[in-house]
Amino acid sequence: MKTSAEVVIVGGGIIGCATAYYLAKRGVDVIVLEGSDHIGNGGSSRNGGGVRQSGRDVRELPLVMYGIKNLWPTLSEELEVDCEYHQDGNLRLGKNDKHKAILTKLANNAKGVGLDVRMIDGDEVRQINPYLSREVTCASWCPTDGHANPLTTTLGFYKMARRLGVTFISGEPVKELRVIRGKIRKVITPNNVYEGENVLVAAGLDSREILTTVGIDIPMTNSLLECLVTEAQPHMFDQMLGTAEADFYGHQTKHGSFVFGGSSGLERYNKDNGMVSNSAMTAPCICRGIMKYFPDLADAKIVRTWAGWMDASQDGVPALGTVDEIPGLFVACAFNGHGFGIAPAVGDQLAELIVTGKTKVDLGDLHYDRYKAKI
Amino acid sequence: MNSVNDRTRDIGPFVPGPDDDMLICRCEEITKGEIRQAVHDGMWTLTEIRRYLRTGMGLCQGQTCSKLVKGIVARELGVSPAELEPATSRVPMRPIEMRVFANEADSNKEGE
Amino acid sequence: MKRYDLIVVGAGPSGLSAAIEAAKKGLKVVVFDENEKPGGQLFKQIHKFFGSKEHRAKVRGFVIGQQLLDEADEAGVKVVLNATVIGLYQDKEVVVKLGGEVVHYKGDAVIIATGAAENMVTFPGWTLPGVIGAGAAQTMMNLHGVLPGKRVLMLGSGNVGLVVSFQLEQCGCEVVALVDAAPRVGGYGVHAAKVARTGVPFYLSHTIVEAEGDECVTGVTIAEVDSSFKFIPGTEKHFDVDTICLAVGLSPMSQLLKMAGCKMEDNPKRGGQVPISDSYGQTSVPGIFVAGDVSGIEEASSAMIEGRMAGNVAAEYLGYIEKDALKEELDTLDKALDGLRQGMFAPSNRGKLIEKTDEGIEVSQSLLKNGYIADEEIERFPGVVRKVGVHPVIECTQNIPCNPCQDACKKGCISIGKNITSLPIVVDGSECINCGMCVANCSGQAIFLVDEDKGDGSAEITLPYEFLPLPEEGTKGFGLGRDGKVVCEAVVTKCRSSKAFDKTHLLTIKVPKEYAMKARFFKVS
Amino acid sequence: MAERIKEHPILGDIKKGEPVKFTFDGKEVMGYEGEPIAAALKAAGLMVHRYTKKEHKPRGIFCAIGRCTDCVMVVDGVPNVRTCITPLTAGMEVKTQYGVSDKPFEEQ
Repeated sequence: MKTSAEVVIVGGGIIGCATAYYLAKRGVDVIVLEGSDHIGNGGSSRNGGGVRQSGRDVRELPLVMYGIKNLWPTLSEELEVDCEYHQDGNLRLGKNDKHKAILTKLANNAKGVGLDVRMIDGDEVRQINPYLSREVTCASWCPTDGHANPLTTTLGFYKMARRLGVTFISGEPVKELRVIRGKIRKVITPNNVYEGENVLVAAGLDSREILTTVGIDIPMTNSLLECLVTEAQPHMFDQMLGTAEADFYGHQTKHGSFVFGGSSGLERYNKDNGMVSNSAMTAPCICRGIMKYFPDLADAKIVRTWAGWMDASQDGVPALGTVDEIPGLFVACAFNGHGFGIAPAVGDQLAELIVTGKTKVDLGDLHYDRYKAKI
Repeated sequence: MNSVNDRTRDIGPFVPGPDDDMLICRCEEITKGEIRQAVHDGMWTLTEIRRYLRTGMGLCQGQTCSKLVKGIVARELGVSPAELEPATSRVPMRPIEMRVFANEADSNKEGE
Repeated sequence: MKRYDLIVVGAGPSGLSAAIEAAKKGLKVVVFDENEKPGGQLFKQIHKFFGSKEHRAKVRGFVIGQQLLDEADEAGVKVVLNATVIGLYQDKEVVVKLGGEVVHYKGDAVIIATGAAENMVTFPGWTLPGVIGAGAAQTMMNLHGVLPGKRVLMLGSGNVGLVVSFQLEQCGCEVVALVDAAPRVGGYGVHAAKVARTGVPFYLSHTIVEAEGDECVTGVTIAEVDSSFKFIPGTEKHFDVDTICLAVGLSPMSQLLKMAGCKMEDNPKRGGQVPISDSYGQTSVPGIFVAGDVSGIEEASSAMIEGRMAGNVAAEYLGYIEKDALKEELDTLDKALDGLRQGMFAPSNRGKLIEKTDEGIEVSQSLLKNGYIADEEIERFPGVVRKVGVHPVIECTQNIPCNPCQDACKKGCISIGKNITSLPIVVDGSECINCGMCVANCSGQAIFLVDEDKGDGSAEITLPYEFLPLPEEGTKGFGLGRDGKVVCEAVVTKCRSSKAFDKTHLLTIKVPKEYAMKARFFKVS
Repeated sequence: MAERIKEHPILGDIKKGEPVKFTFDGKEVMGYEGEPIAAALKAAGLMVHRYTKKEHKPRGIFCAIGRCTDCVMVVDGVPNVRTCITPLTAGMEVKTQYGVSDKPFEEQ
């Protein structure tokens, strides 16, 4: 089995797979180590599929805008898999003045960095999506947002990376990194020791424990996010949806089913029993949330629910890029539950960074060392 | 289960079979050929197959086809079906209307 | 949150048995079942069960179902129907869909007794309307009173395939063929024999090439397979049918256990994915137990005992009985379960080719290949003897756990002995009074009363008959051999029905005396 | 094609609810109240419940106990209703399901 490469990537989620793919495209030799048995088994397969710019922090906006402009439109062709990418806009819904204030602030911030997003009233909302209830009184509307299928996209990156010669090894949980002669070098699992000239840690929440072994700490905590999916329904709409208070978010898939995520308010305090499992009170809560916005969906049947641990950082944006103090080490974690839409751009730019030392999009605001005490 | 799985292991080329158009997943209408091809695309676990193709993600949630899919994937990989872990079972066990799921009974009342 | 000492999921034979046992020990018990009617598969089982008295032998499945329900009621068990358990969450939280709402319950102990699901097999056309599971056929005919089809091909010669074939014929369907890819009949020989003698042809080492039809099934082609299950060209056979019934085994329905975080294993001997559990049903999660088919595919009789075991273990777990009392209960139940797990069909013998009975008699090869015992084989079995006057002929040729026949005869003509799986013998010097109790009580319908020579060149044969209409005295017809083919002319001389016979009617036919040991069924001309 | 069992040798008379009328694709059909919709359709000789979304292939009863979901139809306007476990009531509008709609594919 191959144990050394130019780049060893820790984490076989969409970030790891996309970076591996874009590296392999640039002719780089890569090993990807996935801790679980399955590729894309964390947040990559447990999210609502948003490919969104609006609602994001301005520090990560340039990166996601880059991806939506340059990568998403041709991704299905490139990966030879149907990513089910739809660019039909994002409605972030509000029901009252408080919501309007939240949405307006987000929209103004985004406009400041050149995103086409504006506030619209309830009637205009229902012109765009006639199924929404009268309770909706305002929304932010970003026509260039959309959604895609996280499962096929993640596995598509994996498939193509593998086809280009990337070595993927699953069931290999990384326990330790080692600096050798002042440079990152060894990646240690219970079964093997791998070596790379460069190492990228993109292991979601587990990144913290792994990076700790070389003295790097990225403050993250976990939070249980849950989703549900309905049976296939006749086609209703193509927009991505969210709400000011994050009661729920989601979209109708190409298959016809609706995928909705949401929360109970207790997600930061939930536990698991050794496997990620849903809390009994969340799905009913999400259903109640959705039905207020979409009364017509009350008869739709839920066929599945799932949960996933989110890697939440203190400021809600990822830690991304070079770890200056350890030559050869790179990080990409703390995506805070919205890592899917940004993933192609992250993969592409990280690949560029690893190969050339530079990026097209400035990653300075996402530097791993930015966390400071409040006073 | 968690066993080291080197995805570069040679499982041989995809060889078209005479029954590749046999429907396996009745709900999502996925054929044997699609499942076999997915294995050659690198989908080596039942969870990956399911996420890639939607087998077992339809209305019945895999209650009809999961054993069939398992057999096909195992054969393609040259392993025993018992070595493949089934995809996770998820709530709800049966399709349930959103309005019913949303309607939680008062947990203190005498519920039947 | 609403809390019970014990929540049982599934009101089938194991779930109800567990609930009864636990409630008798003082636990507050609720049973949830998603179906409209309780009893699991019992209410679809209309044949008499095997085993001995303690296993409720010779009682029909649906009657056992009713008995369990009555016992559950008496013990104070709350059985909630139309109650779909949609999830088993952490902390033994059971979420149930009840009508238009979901209710959350906590159980200090939870017993999962969700039974099994049918396996499927693919062939071109397997998704056509008219291709159904054997369970679906049972549900349609025995619960809803609707014929599953008119002309049916059955795939699968295990007990389910055999029993359902017989049930299909009982409600008036024609079973045109019983097909199995295996080279030998998988189920009990007595079940096969009672189907074969009605004229159903068996095609072992055959399987379905294709189901035909555009909108629904109109026909089927089968062909012989070689030892690696490949079709042998030129062996195709076509049947016009409207229904194809699949009875190709069961798998444990263990999803709830996996969901609850119980450690699982794939165990082919138990039929698939099962929770890792000790022999009394304790899983890897303390307080979560399993019983019945969900922990490994067996018969309803053993499911009932497993249920009682789990119920007792749960009672001890929650302190309602002491360890000593538990041990006593389990010792008794262990013995009862051991009794059922003996003989040729014991779980430990699964997949083994058994050539001789425990008594050292060669097993009938014709029974395994054709579904019936050949005329030249039958007389080597100890229940088949020639005598003057009326006497029982017991065509029970495999070691199966069943002994009601020996209790049925008040004159002591039949003996099985201590070992429940031994072949029954006709006791030397005993005197048959032609009461017919043995014929009616044999769950395998394998006992006949024969008077080999009536003195006028004829013989009289009394056989079990569970079909309608009942032929009246004087009805003329044909005697059919064990292979279901016409062997002679026959006339009905008597038709006895009695409450004690429990709907097995005793048809006496008169045939030429050379057919006394050959004719085993009657067909109206 | 199929029909009802008039008298069963072991079960005798199978208890049924009141006879009721319902419609199948607009045509009047008789059934018994409380029996599964699928049983009433089967007794009336109606085999095809739906046509699948991708391949437009016919499907009908398969498991009859609510697991396989092959027998789903549009009942009173709601798609994906498992007819094998949904009790029949008088006046129900039962329609063939095409994909997830009651409109034939050429009208979708």
